[in-house]
Amino acid sequence: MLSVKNLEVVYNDVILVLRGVSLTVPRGQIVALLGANGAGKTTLLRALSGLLDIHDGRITKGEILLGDRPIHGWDAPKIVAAGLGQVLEGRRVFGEFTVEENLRVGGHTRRGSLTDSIDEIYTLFPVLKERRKRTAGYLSGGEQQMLAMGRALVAQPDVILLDEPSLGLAPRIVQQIKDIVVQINEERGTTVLLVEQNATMALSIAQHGYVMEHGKIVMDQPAAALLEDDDIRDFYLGRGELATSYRDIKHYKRRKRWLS
Amino acid sequence: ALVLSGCRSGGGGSEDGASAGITEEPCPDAVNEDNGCIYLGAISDLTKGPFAPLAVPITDAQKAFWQRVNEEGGVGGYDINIEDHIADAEYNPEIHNRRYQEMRNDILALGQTLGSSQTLAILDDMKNDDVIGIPASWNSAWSFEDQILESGANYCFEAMNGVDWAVKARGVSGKVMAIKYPNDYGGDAAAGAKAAAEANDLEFVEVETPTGQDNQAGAVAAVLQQQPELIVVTTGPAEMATIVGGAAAQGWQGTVVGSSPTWNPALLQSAAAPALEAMYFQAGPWGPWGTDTPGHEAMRNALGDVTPNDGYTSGWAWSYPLLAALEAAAEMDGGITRANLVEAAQNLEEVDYEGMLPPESGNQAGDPEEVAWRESVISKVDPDAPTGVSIEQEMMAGPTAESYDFSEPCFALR
Amino acid sequence: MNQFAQAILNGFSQGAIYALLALGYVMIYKATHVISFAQPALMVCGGLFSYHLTAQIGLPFWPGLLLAMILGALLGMAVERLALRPMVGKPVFTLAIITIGVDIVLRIAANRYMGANPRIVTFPDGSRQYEFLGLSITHQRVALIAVTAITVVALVMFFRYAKAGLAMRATALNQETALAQGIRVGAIFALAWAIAGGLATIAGTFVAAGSAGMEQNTWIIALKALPAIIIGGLDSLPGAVIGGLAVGIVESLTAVYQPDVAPFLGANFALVAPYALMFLVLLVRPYGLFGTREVERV
Amino acid sequence: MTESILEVTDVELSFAGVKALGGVSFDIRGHELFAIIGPNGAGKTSIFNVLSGVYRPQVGAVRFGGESILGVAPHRIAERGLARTFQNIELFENLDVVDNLMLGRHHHLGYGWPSAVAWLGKARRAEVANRRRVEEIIDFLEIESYRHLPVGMLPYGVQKRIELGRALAMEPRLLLLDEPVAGMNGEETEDMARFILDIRDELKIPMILVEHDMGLVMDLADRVMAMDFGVPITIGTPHEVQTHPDVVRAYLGTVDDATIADVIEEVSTR
Amino acid sequence: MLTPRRAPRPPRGRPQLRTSYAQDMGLLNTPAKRRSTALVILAAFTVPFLVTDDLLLIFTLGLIASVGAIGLNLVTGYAGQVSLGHAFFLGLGAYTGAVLGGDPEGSVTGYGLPMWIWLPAAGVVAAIAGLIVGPVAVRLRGLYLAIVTLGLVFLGEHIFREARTLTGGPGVGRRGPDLELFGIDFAEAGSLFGLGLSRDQQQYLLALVFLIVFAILGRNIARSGVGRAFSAVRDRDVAAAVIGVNLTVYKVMAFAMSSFFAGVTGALYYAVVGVFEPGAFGLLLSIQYLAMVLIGGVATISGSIMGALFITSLPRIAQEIAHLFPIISTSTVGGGLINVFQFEAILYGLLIIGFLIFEPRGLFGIWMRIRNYWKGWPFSY
Ligand SMILES: Nc1ncnc2c1ncn2[C@@H]1O[C@H](COP(=O)(O)OP(=O)(O)OP(=O)(O)O)[C@@H](O)[C@H]1O
Ligand SMILES: Nc1ncnc2c1ncn2[C@@H]1O[C@H](COP(=O)(O)OP(=O)(O)OP(=O)(O)O)[C@@H](O)[C@H]1O
Ligand SMILES: [Mg+2]
Ligand SMILES: [Mg+2]
Repeated sequence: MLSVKNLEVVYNDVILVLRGVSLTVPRGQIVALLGANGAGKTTLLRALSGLLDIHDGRITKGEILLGDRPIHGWDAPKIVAAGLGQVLEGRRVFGEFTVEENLRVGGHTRRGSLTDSIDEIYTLFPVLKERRKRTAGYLSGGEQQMLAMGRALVAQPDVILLDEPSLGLAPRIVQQIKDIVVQINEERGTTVLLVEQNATMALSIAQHGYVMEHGKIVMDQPAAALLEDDDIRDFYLGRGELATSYRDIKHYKRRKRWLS
Repeated sequence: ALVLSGCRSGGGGSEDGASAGITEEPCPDAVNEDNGCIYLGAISDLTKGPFAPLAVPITDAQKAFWQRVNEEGGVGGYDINIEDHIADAEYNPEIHNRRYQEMRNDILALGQTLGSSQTLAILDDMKNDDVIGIPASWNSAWSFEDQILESGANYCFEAMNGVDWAVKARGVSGKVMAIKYPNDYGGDAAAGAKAAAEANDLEFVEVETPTGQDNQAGAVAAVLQQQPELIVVTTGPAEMATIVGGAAAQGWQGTVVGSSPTWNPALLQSAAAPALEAMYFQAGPWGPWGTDTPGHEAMRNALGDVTPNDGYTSGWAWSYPLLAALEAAAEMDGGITRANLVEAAQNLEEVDYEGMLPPESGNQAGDPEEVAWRESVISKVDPDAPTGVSIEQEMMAGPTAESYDFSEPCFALR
Repeated sequence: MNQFAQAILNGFSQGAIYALLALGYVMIYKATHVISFAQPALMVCGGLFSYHLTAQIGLPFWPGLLLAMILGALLGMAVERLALRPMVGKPVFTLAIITIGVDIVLRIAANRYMGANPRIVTFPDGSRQYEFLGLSITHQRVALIAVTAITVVALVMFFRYAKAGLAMRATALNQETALAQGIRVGAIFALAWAIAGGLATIAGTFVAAGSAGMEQNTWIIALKALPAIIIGGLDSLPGAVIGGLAVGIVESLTAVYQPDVAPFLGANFALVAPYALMFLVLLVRPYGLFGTREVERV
Repeated sequence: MTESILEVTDVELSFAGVKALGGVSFDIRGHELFAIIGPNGAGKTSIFNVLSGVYRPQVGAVRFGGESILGVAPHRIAERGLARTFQNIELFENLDVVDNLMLGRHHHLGYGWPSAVAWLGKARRAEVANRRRVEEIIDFLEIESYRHLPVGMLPYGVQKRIELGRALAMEPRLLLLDEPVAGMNGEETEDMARFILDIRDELKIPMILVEHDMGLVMDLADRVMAMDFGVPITIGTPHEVQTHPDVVRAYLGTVDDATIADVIEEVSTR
Repeated sequence: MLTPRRAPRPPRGRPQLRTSYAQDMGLLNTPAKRRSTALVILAAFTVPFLVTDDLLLIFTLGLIASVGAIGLNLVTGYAGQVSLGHAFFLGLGAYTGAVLGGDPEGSVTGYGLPMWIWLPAAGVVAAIAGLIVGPVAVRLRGLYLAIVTLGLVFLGEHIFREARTLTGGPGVGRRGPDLELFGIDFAEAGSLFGLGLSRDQQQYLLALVFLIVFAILGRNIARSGVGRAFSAVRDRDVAAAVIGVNLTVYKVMAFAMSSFFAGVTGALYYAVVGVFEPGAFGLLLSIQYLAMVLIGGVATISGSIMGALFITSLPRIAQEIAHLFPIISTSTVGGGLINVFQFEAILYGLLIIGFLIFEPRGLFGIWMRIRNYWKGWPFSY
């Protein structure tokens, strides 16, 4: 459905951030993308959704296929219209809009009435319904994150890119987000590319997982296999059985790197 | 080019005042290949400033004037070039100064320096450099500046003549109102109007109005409130039309006397046209474009196929005294030099204006009280005339102007 | 009393021109958060389009105005495409300075066209007077007020019922997020500039139909809309209208009464009265009467 | 135990009719690490905003170091020794790391604009002395290599660390941390946990921690306050709070939830 | 508090490494910066002996304007308070200077005081006005502030127009103060250190020294706690307050400092120009200074200087370029599609547009690129 081949991305003409990334998100699947801060996950998503321009970034090599259409070089609105939606990193709600206006903007590419899809979002996140007339910028951090997620769902995209959707959410809501992702994937057949620091959550619903380091894919395995991987446990899942309390971690650890 | 033209050592070598601005080489594109060349400067307002609409025709007329002089053989073995040193100062004293600095070593005299504070900004340098200049205004203060070679009656006398004429010809016997820009032009004319009103025993009020047709509500209200019988306006055309049109629309009737800068023939297309045709007159230093004198005729021929505008007339007429001074200097010991030109200019007793003005109006040699020219013409709106106005009253000086004690400018510039 | 009412009426009709101009500024601000200093040039060019189409080509006034509006809109779009589009995402003040460059270029070109003579658009039967309750107003002013009212209603409807309204505001708030929602930011910018160009054309046409026409210095009128949009609130359409009318009325009242009532303020205080009003409004409401308050929380 | 550094009594806060806090009371004892948990929108950040003077509560009292800070301007509260980090990173993106931390020392600089303009002895000495303190913090947080980079360009995890550093540079008497490990992976979370522990144990600075990472909270906190709809549900030890049925229902989720079960298991085995 | 560490000692032969914090915070903290600054200053001192007086006048004015641009950069670039009111403060300084230092005999008020009084006084008067305006800035943001400060310009123009005994009024104007310091009359040709100098050479040198002094002051403000606090207020004001920066104090301080710079600039600039009138202090002047800051580079001192020099010489640059197009330059006023002056004016606009489009980071950005390129020289890679 969505495939990336040997992608290279450069910021400001000098900073090479993606160094030949290839990955595939098969139709109707959930694929998780893991990686430390600064690995280039967000950059990859920007490349997919055509938002590099605005950050002075450029694709210098490689290609991106949506279905069989090459979409690198398209501008963002065209990509969105082609059915690819995105939840941007870091709760980018329109602060001066009300909650409801935010949701309506989310449905910009949809024809016809949005009432039904917006009601659907309200059922998923009842808090948003309570706050529908409130100014989005004054919502709490978590509420804004829910709004960002809801806004992306209004458009009912075929493929959705989620950049850390669980950031700053209460455990119960994280659980709920997880359920929602599974639900849209199963009911609508939406294809999902999920970037998460909460690797436990991501891998528990994904079929496949990629790990990124320094702008390269360093691991590419079925999610179940990744969950078993010791390195992954160490670095992404936090203290596995081996680890004890944070209080005991007093030694200086050197970060292990796969490649580079 | 910036670096090259600005190189200190390479700078032309003509830094001593005596020979600056005059060469034995022919002018570029010379009419008379055998003549040397005299370079004149013109610092004007050609693009962004408020006087650009007038300054462009003024400057064009001056180009045509000197071209004609060249075609008739030049002056004292020299052609005159003004083309190469025309500068746009945007009606800004600072830029005016900069532009003067750029040309001060390369010109003999200034064929035009537009604006009062602008000219003041360079006047000391002009004095030091022995450079004389033609002003592009009729300020009463110019009579008191040796460096400046003015023509025609100034705004102050013009306004006096306007009031005197209105009293006589239009039977004005009520209140006189001067509506003026808050600057030297407005101040000069208002002083004249006031003197004339007093001399005629009429009540006088003064209203200051800013530029911009959108800012005339106050002036209109003042007219309606005070109901003057005569208005002496010194604004631009847009403001004058807005005031007269606005006041007339609300029932005011009377006489309006303007001056050359208040008029533009296009106003006859405006909504204010009927009011203007009925009430507007204009005092001027000489007849408008269409007047029948040899000078006007020569100007029309020289300019050829342009849209008539009295900016041309002014630019043309203003240039005569400089020509006269050049001719006089050519006769002097040492021929044409800056110093001789200054001396010639200060001792001019007559200037041949080819009928646009009487020769004696060019007298510079003496006290302003004695020699300043006090006569104006009055024109009326005439849709058939090329610039929309034609002469109503030939050159004359009213009793006020005749007897005015001109021992200092009506409106001091410094 | 009559003088007072007449002053208000005069101010109101002059204010209609400011309101049209203010709407143009607000349109561009709504979509880009930029104050366009090119608005004066658009007004001048718009007025000249009308002049050329009516006086030179011979179209009647209304079709001429309509066609001129289209040209004005195209000019606005061209400016946006050539000078502003390459700057998407750059700081708004840089864009504002670019609009100043645009203004210089367009105005010089317009000056070249105008030359020394004011260009006057003839409004059919424009100086016919209507009298009521002892007040008088010209036919042309009535038409101006009517056109302004129709324009305002049309714009408000557009913003209420078209998606573009919300999309436009979204674009101004955050271009990246707007793009991610599938909003064609470029098209939104073009639309905003087109509307601004059209509005400026109406204003310019009525200015050019005034008693003094359009001349090289007339552009300054467009700056009067700046205090108007601050009074109304930078991003509010009703605000622009109310601000524009308020400026017109305050100006007119000051011009008539200040010389007698408060002569110590100096001659022509009316010139700065709009700004004085602006200061007063901002003391009470830092975002103007209807402006959107900037949201800020940590 | 001596007088507590912070006492919050019956604080109520509403915005145009919306109640964000509906009567919150708690205090900080000694140099404890006090955690606040609760669902999104419960009012945790609002408490921080009240404490740091950004919001002024309509009802209630807040005493910091024995003095009321209601109505006191934020910068004055900061001078009295209250420092915080923010939920959405609030660093000065265009400045480099050193300048960000130096800003944390703003009220320790002790010279005014005249010395700044002249840059004579006093300003120079103060800058050097404060720079020394900043370098200590840079060492402590292991961010040496970023010293002269504009913080806007740095990875998220590093920015969070710098924000902590800026708060530390203020030499606070009380430190408020709003979701310090959100968006971090396991390893980065560990690093942060270590810093937090060091701050408490070595620097002895009391802290209030807001965090949704239950593992971290339960592990580090001395006491926990759980809240919902702007009111505290319970205050107690991590274990007490975690097993409180209301907390589980409102916040953690149903008990059959795998992760939560994990957490509970993990904590109870300890 | 934290375990103290000693500053690391640098290995020998590595000049890039600083051995003390004082060095790291120095005015010119790398040898490359020291070297290039010394070169630039040296070059600046030789300029008057190389170029003609008319160009020199442009540079002189550019150097003086730089100080005003630095001032605007303090409030707008560093502290983020966009001010379109700079023209007002420049005007205030110009008239304070002219009134205090002006000719007591003239038709407008003048007290004939010496330069060492009128120049600082011009700054102080403008700064006091800044102190009064500052508190308004505390309430307003972004474009609202910009337009309100623009209102200040209109108000200022009105006052300058009306105060005719001080300003001469529109269209007439008045003369600036006499330029005489330490017995040197900068308004006349004279000799300095035994060198015969023309008036323009002397004024250039005066302006250069003036700029160097104020550039150092500006730099000091920028690198001290005050400058950091300005940036904090600009980037995130709530966060700034929460870490202990008093927003009101610093916003007001930014306005006052910026106005001081504007005040001295106004006084000196118009003393060199000679005659000036109220119309000079309009919107256009404010915009020009804003353009200097933006084109030079926001929040850099050297950028302000480059921007000011660029904008003051831009008309001349446009003029020179225009003359490269022979078809247009043959017709000066009438005739043709467009005359050379209109072409110049259009070029002026186009240069501003083009410049910002191609290098939005301004001249400073270009300078950084060049410097980065040469940094590695001869091993450029
Ligand atoms: N606009 C930009 N200009 C220059 N460099 C950038 C830009 N955006 C990101 N980078 C750099 O690119 C690298 C990858 O950044 P990216 O945001 O893609 O990482 P990430 O994997 O999403 O990290 P995180 O988990 O923190 O979100 C980082 O080193 C970052 O500093
Ligand atoms: N300035 C404000 N104006 C209006 N409402 C506000 C404001 N600040 C907070 N609120 C409201 O108060 C409530 C509590 O918000 P707060 O940010 O304190 O939640 P929180 O507990 O920190 O949540 P989260 O875990 O999601 O960050 C929310 O419903 C929010 O919308
Ligand atoms: Mg990311
Ligand atoms: Mg929160």
